[in-house]
Amino acid sequence: MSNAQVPFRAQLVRSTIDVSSSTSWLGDPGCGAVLIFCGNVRDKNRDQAVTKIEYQAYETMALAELNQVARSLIDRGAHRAIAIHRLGMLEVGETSVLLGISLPHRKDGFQLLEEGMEQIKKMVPIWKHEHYRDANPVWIDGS
Amino acid sequence: MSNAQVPFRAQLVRSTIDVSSSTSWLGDPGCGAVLIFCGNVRDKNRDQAVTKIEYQAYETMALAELNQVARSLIDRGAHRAIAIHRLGMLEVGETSVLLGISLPHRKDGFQLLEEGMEQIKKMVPIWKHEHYRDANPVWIDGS
Amino acid sequence: MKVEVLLFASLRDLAQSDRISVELAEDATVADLLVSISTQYPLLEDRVALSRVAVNDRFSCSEDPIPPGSELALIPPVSGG
Amino acid sequence: MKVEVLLFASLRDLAQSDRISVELAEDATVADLLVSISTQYPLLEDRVALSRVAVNDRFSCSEDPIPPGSELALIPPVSGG
Repeated sequence: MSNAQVPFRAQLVRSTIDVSSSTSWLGDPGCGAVLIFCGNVRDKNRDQAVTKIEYQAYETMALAELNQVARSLIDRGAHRAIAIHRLGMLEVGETSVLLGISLPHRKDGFQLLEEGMEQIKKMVPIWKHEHYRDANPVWIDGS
Repeated sequence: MSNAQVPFRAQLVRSTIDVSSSTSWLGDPGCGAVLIFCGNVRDKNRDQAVTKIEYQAYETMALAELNQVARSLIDRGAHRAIAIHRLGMLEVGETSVLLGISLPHRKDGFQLLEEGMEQIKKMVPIWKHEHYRDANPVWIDGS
Repeated sequence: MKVEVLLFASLRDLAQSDRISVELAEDATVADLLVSISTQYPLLEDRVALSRVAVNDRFSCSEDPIPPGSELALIPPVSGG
Repeated sequence: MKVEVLLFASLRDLAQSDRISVELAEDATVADLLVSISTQYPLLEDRVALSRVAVNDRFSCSEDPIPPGSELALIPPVSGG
């Protein structure tokens, strides 16, 4: 852990998520593997043409849960972990979530990254308000 | 496929691998998931302190094999794939290889990325010449 | 006692507010809170059935008590990421 | 016939050259090439045993023929990535 005291980081942001600064932060001389997942806004969902998506959060809890996801990745072998979620209105193609880890060897990284994303999808109180070309916006919250 | 005609790309480079330009290239309005693996030079291998690593390639074949890996990821569901390997002398912490894919949904992405890295590690004719703090450099080629 | 419950997403739109006020017995549990919301805000009932309750930024279980002064929130199935 | 074989990594250092010249029968296969390299360059023998042969930028099999004019390379276990 050379360039940060705490090996995990979580953020809620309202502007573009910068993948290269996350990649730099994940760098660690003891780590041969850096893995990054970006979730982007797709132009289609449930056969509807999506034009944009607004993300709303229960912010204090979302940040706590994102921190928890990042911390749990450290507990399971990552040397560094970063979880960032963007809020507000996003255009198609923009990144809504970034999850990144670094670890000594790549072997366990892929599954760890996947499990981290599953945790985010299940536990972090953030909701999409999808806007469509041909229909009224809909909250995606089990409705 | 909006911003490129060929959905896969392979490169051998001799300068810093830029993760953000790869991420941009991978962006596709139909893809909700972008996954990136970076292999970095570690400060240790086989209990030796590593100071730097030189990568040597059989260049024509390495490029052909990298292309083959990227193409096979498209065949197996990625909408875009990029494989970049750096050659020459790298310092600890620098990125030697980047493999990135984008696909509509994240579900199959993690395993696909892992399999792509396995292919690179097995098939692409590139070799490390590891330099150590306390010993002479060694070619890592089955010796 | 009277408690406030934070709302999000479709619940917020339905209630036309980011919070509701709910009357509860002093020793109410999380399960009692869900019943009380459905009774006092029938418009929300369908979605309450799908939702979890967070107490002070943490997911709770049905049998958990509701400590006075807690921050309470109704969490429908999340869709971030 | 006489063919050139490209060398890399430790093989290149051992041979002190990036290629070697090998005498082969006209109908030689990849397996024959490996035997001939070991015979004609005993210094490389140990590592040849671990190596594959690429013919025109592709990994070959032992029984493959060696078409005249092919680019040949000896590929020890790779370690890129």
